[in-house]
Amino acid sequence: MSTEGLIVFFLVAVTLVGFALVFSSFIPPTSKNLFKAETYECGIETTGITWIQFNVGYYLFAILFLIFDVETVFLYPWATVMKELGIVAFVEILIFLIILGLGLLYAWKKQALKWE
Amino acid sequence: MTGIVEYIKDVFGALKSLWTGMKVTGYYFVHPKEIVTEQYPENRETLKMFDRFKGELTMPHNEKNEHKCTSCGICEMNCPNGSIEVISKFETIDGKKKKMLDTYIYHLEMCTFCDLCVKTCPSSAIEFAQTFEHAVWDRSELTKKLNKQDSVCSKDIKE
Amino acid sequence: MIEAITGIKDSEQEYFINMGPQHPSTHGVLRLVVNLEGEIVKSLVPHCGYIHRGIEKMCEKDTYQQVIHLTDRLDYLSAHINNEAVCLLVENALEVEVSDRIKYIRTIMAELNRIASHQLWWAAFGMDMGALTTFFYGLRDREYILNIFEQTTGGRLLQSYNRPGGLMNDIHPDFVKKIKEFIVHFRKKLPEYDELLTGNVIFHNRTRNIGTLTRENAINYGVTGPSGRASNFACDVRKKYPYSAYDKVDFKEILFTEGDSLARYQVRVAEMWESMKILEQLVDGIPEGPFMMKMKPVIKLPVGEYYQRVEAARGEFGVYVISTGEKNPYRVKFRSPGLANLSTLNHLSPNVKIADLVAIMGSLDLVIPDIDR
Amino acid sequence: MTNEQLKETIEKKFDKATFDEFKGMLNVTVKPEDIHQLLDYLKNENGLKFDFLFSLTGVDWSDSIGIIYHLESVELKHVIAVKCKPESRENPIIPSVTDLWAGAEMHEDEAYDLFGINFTNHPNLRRLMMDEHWNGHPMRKDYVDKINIIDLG
Amino acid sequence: MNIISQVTDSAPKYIIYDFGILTSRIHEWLSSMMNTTWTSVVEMVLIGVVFLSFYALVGLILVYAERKVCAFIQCRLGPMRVGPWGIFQTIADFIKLLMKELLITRNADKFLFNVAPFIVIIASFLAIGTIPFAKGIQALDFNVGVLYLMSVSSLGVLGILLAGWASNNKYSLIGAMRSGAQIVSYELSVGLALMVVVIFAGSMQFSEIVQSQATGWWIWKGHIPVIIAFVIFMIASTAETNRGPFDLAEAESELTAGFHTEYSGIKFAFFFLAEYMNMFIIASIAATVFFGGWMPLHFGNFAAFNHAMDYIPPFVWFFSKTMFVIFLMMWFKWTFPRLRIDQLLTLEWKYLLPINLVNVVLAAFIVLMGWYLI
Repeated sequence: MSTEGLIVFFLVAVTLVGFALVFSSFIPPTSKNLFKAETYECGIETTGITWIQFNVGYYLFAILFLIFDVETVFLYPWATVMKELGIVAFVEILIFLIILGLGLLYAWKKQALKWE
Repeated sequence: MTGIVEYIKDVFGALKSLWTGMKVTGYYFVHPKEIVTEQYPENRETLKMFDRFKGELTMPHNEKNEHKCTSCGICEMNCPNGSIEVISKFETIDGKKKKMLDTYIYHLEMCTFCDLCVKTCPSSAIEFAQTFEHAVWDRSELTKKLNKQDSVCSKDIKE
Repeated sequence: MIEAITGIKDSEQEYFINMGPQHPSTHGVLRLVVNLEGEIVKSLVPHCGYIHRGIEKMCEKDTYQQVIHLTDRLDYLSAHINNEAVCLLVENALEVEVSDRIKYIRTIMAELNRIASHQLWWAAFGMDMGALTTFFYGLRDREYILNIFEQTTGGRLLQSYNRPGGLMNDIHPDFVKKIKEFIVHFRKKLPEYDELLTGNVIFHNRTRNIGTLTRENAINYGVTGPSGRASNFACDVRKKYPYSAYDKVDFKEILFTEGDSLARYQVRVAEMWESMKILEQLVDGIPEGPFMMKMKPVIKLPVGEYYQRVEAARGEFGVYVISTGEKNPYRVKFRSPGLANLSTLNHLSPNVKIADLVAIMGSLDLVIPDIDR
Repeated sequence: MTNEQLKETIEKKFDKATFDEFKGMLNVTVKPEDIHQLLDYLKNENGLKFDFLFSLTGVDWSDSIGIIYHLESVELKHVIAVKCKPESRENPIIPSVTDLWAGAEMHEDEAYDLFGINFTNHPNLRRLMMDEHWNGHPMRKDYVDKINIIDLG
Repeated sequence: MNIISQVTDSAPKYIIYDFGILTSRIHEWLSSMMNTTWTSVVEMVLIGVVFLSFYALVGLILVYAERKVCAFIQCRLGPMRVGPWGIFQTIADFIKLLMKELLITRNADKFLFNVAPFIVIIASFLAIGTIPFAKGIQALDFNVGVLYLMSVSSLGVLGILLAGWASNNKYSLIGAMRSGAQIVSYELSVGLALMVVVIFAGSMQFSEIVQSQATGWWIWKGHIPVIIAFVIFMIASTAETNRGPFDLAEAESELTAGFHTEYSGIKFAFFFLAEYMNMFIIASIAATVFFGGWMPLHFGNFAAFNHAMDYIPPFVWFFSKTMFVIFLMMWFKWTFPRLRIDQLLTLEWKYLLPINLVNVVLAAFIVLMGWYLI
């Protein structure tokens, strides 16, 4: 049931949006105006181009995120079976988390967790 | 170690300050009596403006269709925006030529409600009414003639 | 890739963004051309004049009574205080001594106006920071003051209540009662302002050490009012050159040393308390007397130059008049606190984030008609 | 310092300046070539310390167009007005005081915009209120604009 | 009813209403009428229609609820005109938005600009399928339910990113970048906070997590670590849904409207709808995981009380818990100022993440020692 269900949900969502968009692009009244298609920037024409490279300041966070997100995925199977495995699982994961925590602490101390 | 203590203090202090704010908004959520909304078009009957509220300029007439304006033009002179135009005519009454008001034009769209006209009028012929619903479809509707048709000036009318 | 399309080197690309004239946080039609690097502001150029009405030029054609209604429209949130400045100037020039009743009522009105202005500022500042609820709380309490204004003067925002030589009307019989009611109400509500914003950890972090203005710079840029006093610049005209009834009341000049956005915020909140103290001292003892002194219908100032300073809600408001003895002033200059406060934005903005820029602008409390005139 | 003392102090250094007093305010009038020096002196001299420029006003005196600086000393609490009247009415040139008071920048922009006073050494002289391509300087007494201004007089 | 009487003898005592029986009845009835393929087709269409109408209904109700809640918090009445107490206001708004012209700015990336609303809606729609509304009413019951939900719900931010980028508007772009930073951070905290309950429940399947709370909700049974996890989950999930005080991607006082500045009409409505649906999903997950989902409230040995509670239908339990959490989120939004982008990251990386890691260890330790209530 689950996989087919996924497809059903996907299709229903697409139909919903698609139908509304089609409806909305035919039914409502439209008017042609050159300035309507202007980019909104507080009523002033934009200067320069929008899509330029600029420093968003969270590159390091993105890398850290990768590390910790993978770690979370690792932790989930452990979390599921934690109850059954008992002390062994606990000690093992403690070591794992301490290493990760040290990593975070290192990043913290190295000012990687600072927006620049 | 002190670092960790500080850290924990930070967290709890922050949570406490957030809770203080939430108490205020929570209080208002459960006290609907504090609601101050006035439902405007529905409360038209009960809505009363203060006596001195400056809504628009009017020229009171009595039942004999008389007003007090002598067409002296002081209000026009005092108006900073030129929103008053007094057009006068000359009539001969008892052999004497007398200045009479022909049309008193008031531009509501230009008025800034500074009250100078009313305060300087020597015969108290004009005053502010408490109306406030001035929205119209066309700007020209805001130019008003204040004296009524065939009204005459009488200095002794009582309000 | 962009280099290939535009021919501009990556390192030379500048990211300019227009904040305003149609922007929610400029509170009007100020336009800031901000040069950004990611989220961080590199430099900023303010462009004014979108609501320039040439009020100074208009004043040259008006009589002194007619000038009053134009001053309302400068800093519309301290309309009453602006009116008072022109009236004081004319009275000082003609050497007319107004009655104590006029002085008392003017002072009460000015302080009410200051509270109303600060309430609106608080409301809007909270909204700038993203706390939308503050806006309604601030306006709710401001309504009390506007009702007092409306009852006595007939206007809510723009009162034109002061006249050279006195006041337009006598106070309404309910005036004193209503002010007392307001004080009781607002003494209960003002602590809520603190609970909602002042103590809040998010608000605190958003404003502390943001846009720090030193005392030297505050003086150098001519920043006055609460923004100046947050930088420990004792610029309160009410204390320096007491006018109206300010010499008869006891109040503190709020001074902070930090000079950041938080200090500017705290000065204003503290000033609301002080203004309430002034109101309490004055409201019971309004003396009897005429509400309008005898003045000639056409006022002509003696030849000369006059300068009158008052403390408006945003800082020092000055009127400079050159008279040639005519019924119209030859030249009128309004020293608006807003323009001086705005000029610091250039100085405060580099290396802050966009969100901080909004916080700084909010804490400087700019009113655009005041800047543009 | 009283106005008398102020007058004496300034007179010692700037003998070309003219003085008059009205309603308790001392007015000093100087030529544009002295103005920057005088203001520098007023701001930085120990006994004067006029560090707060609270108003910078452009004025059209019909024979000339100039600037009035209103200064106050925060510490010593005295005020003074300094006037500067350039000779040329058409193209008045006055040195900028932005190096002394950073806050003067926008006020000078405004004076340039509305009166057409050119400030030398100004970092970014531009029209503050009017459109960038505006013709003329509206606050001048001889400025006529038939299109945009409703004439009330 | 037949359903109830059947359940009482076979299933454990506390479950009175089992909708699994209802669904299996429908299944039997359908398969008696047609062959297997058609049965499943009809079932899927049924599921689609039911969830679609549910989705729309919840959206309408939540928008109305938000407007009323914020109005009451702000000493206002809120919408009062359309219908009694303005209950049809959102329907009127929806019709208005549907009848609005769709604008596309001249320089926009037209394909991505149109794709963005699809993505946000798909993400929220996929997530809604996993929510257990009552026993037997759950469209997608994966054994890795928690993981699935996290992965799907983080798709939505992709839509926001695309919307901001494709608009070719500087404000939108900054908004999109901010939302990128946000998703990068808060994904972790949501995952780790849910992990605490997974440790206690020993399963990632939502139906089993609910079953494990038959004797008591995890927020009581798991005490300290679960309470900490709940607080963190509330903070992080509010951030995930881009709601105030974390609405940096919109930030109307800074970026005018952020990522949806250029969207009009129904496309804007979809972003709006998705925001509310995400709020509903997050709230129902919180209700399911921390407050026992559709499980009624039980107190230790008060048999009579517990039995009375059992008679309240699971729908009521589920929706009242969800509404409570939604109210909490609204309460946050209308009280706090917005955070700044660097504070947002500081909060996550210097506060939530370390606390969360410690909390996971604490939870594991408590499970190990058996110090939780069973």
